[in-house]
Amino acid sequence: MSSFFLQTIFNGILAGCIYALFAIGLTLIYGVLNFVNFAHGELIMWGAYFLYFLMDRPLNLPLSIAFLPALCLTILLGLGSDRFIFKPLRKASRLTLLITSLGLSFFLRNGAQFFWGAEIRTYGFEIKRGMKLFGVSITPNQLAIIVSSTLCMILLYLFFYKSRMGKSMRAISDDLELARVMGIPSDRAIQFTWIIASFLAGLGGILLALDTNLHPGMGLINLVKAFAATLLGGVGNLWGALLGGMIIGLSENIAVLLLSPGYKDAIAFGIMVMMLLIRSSTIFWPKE
Amino acid sequence: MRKIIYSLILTISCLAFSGVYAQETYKIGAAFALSGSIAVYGEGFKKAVDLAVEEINAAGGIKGRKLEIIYEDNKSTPKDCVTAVRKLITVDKVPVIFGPAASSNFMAAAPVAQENKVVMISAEGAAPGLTKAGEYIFRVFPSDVLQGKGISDLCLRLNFKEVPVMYVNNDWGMGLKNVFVENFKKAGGHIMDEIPYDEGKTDYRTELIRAIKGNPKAVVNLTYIKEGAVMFKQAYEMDIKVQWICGSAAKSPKLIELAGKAVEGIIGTYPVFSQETKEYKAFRAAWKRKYGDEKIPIFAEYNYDMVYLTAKAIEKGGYTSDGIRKALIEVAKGYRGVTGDKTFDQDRGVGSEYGVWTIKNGQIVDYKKD
Amino acid sequence: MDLFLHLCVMCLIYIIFALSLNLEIGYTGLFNFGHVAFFGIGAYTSALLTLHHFPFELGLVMALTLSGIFGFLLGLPSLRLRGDFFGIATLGFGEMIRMVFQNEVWLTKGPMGLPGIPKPTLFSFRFATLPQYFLLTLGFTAITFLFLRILIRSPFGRVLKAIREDEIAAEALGKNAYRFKIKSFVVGSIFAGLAGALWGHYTTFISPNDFTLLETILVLLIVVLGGKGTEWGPLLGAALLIFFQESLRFLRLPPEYGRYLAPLQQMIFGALLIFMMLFRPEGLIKERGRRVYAGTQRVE
Amino acid sequence: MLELRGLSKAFGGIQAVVDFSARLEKNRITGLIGPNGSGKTTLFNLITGFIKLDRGEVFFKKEKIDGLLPHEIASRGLVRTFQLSRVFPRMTVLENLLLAPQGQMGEKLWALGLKRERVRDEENRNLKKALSLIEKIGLLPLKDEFAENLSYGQQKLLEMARLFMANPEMILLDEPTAGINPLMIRKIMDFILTMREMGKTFFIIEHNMDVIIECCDWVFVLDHGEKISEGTPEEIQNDPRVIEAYLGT
Repeated sequence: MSSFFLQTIFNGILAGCIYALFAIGLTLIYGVLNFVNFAHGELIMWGAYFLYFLMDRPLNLPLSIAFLPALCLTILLGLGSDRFIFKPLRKASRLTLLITSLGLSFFLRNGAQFFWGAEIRTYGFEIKRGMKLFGVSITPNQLAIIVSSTLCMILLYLFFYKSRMGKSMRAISDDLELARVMGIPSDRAIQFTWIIASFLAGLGGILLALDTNLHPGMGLINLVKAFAATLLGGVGNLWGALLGGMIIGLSENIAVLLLSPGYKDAIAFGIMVMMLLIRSSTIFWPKE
Repeated sequence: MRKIIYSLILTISCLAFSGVYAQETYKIGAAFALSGSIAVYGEGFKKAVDLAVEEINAAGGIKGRKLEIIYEDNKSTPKDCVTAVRKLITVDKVPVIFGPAASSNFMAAAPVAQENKVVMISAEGAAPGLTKAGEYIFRVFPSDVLQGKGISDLCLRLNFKEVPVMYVNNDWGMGLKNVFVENFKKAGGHIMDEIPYDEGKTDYRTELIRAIKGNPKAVVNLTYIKEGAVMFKQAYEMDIKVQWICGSAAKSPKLIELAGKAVEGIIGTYPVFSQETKEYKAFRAAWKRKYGDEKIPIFAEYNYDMVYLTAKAIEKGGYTSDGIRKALIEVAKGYRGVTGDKTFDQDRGVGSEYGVWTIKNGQIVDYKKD
Repeated sequence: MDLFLHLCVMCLIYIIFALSLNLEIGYTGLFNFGHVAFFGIGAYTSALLTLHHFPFELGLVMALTLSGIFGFLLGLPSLRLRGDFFGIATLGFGEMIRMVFQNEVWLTKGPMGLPGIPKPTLFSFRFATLPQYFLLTLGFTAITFLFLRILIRSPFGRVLKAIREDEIAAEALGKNAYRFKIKSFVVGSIFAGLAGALWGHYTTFISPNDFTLLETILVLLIVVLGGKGTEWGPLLGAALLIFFQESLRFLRLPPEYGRYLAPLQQMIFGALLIFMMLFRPEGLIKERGRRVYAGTQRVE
Repeated sequence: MLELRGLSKAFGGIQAVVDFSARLEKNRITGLIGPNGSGKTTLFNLITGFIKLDRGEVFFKKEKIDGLLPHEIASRGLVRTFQLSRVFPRMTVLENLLLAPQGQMGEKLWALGLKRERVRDEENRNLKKALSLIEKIGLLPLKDEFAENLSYGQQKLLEMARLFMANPEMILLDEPTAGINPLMIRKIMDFILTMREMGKTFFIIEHNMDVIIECCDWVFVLDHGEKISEGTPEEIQNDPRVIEAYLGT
């Protein structure tokens, strides 16, 4: 029983690592550009599919070579969506942006379905038994997830606390009041934000797909979790997003053991709605 | 953006005009899942139907007229099934329709066919109450009432008296689960846990952990191909060693393609028909001739039989829905198709034996107790 | 002809659905992304009651009542949220309701869906055939349209518009924005429930799959495309989209391309949404100030 | 009319308003001046319930109104405007005015069905009043235009007309003459004075000393959230503390 429990916790942490990568990107966009990007989930999914595209026929590239180009393509997608869609709407209301990003999300999701179909795909690596560690089985892919997401966190820390660009981005993101005073951030800061957010989304998507599978619907469902994590950690707060991701990952995995598994996804939704309602007193009336 | 949309629209219209118009044919409607969540299956069904049609037409058609299938995409949703069937009935004016695959989709569309007095046939719907809508609704696939009992019998035969059951949380999974649980309990078995899971997810690890919580020797997993592939792979990675028992929906080469050695040794039931009959051998040979391989997709045989039965019914009863309805029952009596005896019972369904399949060395083979 | 009537019925149901959303989005400025939940509640309530041999009249009334009650209960906490967070909360709510339909098997039969929903009988007249059902939905659409029109043109509707334009200024003029928003949300939910009930009795089969995010996007697109905050916009939007969607069937594509068609169509929907936001956010019909007021001519 | 007792508010350690007490008499125009960032608008927000008080009490017509919601305060007859014009941009000029009357029967859902006659009569009455008002401010040709199509000055004027329509007992004006041309300022001042004739009470934040001198009976001076002086406009003009506050330390 205890090893089941340990395994569950491990699965939770694993999921949490990935949710955190998504949530940080999401919250960064929110912090700097001040809107909720529904299409963020699709960056996750396209990141994974870009890698699939490069590794599949006819290119047949090995993972080590295809990995970076796939990330670059994801970043291009993120930058492209900003340049052609969100930039012209820079001064539009948040709701306009919300609907636009919902439309973009829908477009991209079905785009993937158009090219690759609705079925589940894998990168086609041979399946390996996980190694046992204290009764918990860990596959090499899962190890890669933990290592690379930790690495990402360290890099992010260095960027946000040591570089000037990072510091100013953090300032804008953390403090919405300041952001309002400073007006619209510079194009360079916005581009950087998109680069980082798409990078994290693409990386998370690839890691997730390595561990599990690819599916055009993988973006949306993970977006919900990222939302929940973001709200849990406080909108615009980077480290809150990390913590929130972990909590979501753990709680939904533990909940499956206790509740009806049919409601697994409902947990993230539930946390999301609950957080919104609890925080409503602070979210309300911030204008003026 | 605008350019992209225009060019896409242009592409569609070009495709549209390339569609061939044949004349003086017997048209049959087919509301198949060409897109959406179960499109994976739809493609295979279509291949089988096309094969049968080609054969019939090559042999001179029906009374000199060729058979033509009008495919309508049902997008795997109940809403679009209704629209697709309505379109087939009112625009193409077909007297007979090959219905949607998933039981819930079929059941959404069946009342429309019944109401308009158009025959609708299912070649893969397994839900027990599928043909309830009325006398125009037929099935050439055995009901899950039989398969649920088959799985229960299999468990007991292998001496698994306590099992948890996992199932896809949709109409098919749940329907089968209910019949299985009912039979299993009646026979003295104990259900340790019931674990529904959503379709189309990528991570089922926690569900798996919950399934093996009580250290069962075997787990009944009523799964599709996609979900099964993901699950068995993850079970393998987590080193879960139980005997997996599945239904017929997972029995496909595609499962092995997706999950590789993780599915070695799983077993499952399926409606069995002898592969030694001359009908089956002829079918397999014809398949190989047309498609160049022997990877016969799941339920292809039933679709194949469905076309032949319908053709015979048109020949005998004429090209009207009432003619077909009455003739179907007559021509099917004692008819031996690829999938065996197709005589309809009073619910316009067919019976079947159940066999056990397993995967050995990457091949689907009949299970033999060793 | 039957297909045309069928499409008309679908179109009319979507018009009711879109009109109710337009009250929220177009007139009150509430970006409800979970509107499909109330559509579902209406459909399930009426279907379950009539399946248990209650009369259709009761089923319909209960469908509207329950949609309204759920609208009230959801609105109570979430309408305190700022616009975009309200959108996300409703999105979450919409999905959660669908999961309830999917998992509460004792009530909804879960994924099996509810087959055999009886055709409605209203005051002992049975709307069984397609033309009859068409007339029934036409009647309900007309009632919805006129009711919402009276509402929107009334002083009540005026306050809703003021809240959409500037909530704080409306408060400063003594309008209880929160309460007006709840009222608008409840009325919107009730009419979404009506659309759902009509939908369920029309197809005679409902399952959780009918109430996904896709429906929300479709109805959102109808409102945005047609012109939010206009009386005729949702009608135009629904007619355009439903007939566009179904006209693709007549392209006679070779079935091999079927796989591409559904995603393509939905890509077009997504692109259309972006396109509208970028180039014509007000929709095809532009909102205009109404010139004639009750009694304007008489005042002199 | 309005009594403030020890209003205080701090934002994250910065005292925006410190222990502000005052009595505003009926039918008088009271001014509120002070350098930028001295807490004038915050004070207005505190009185009208848009920001919660840390400490203090507000009495309006001897009734305690602190802790009430903005719309509750407004419907008791204490209405405010905002620094930037806040007309409803995508509503017509006429609609903007028709919105203002308090306690309209037609805003109640049930009344729309049950009291149709009364709703219609009330609407006609309001309409008549609104049209004559629009004529008075010279916007009649624009009555069916969206308010967003008006010039800024016209919007301000519309806002004043809206206040007139709302007919509250007391009005808080936040810089009514900021950013508009002298001709408009004149019109707005006339508006204020006419309404005072009708028995209204005013509390005005204003930078334009000419307006203060001409209109106000009494003036409070705020600096760093504290009341540093009060008196008639003439007294204030010559108060060294005020001059110091304006010229900086």
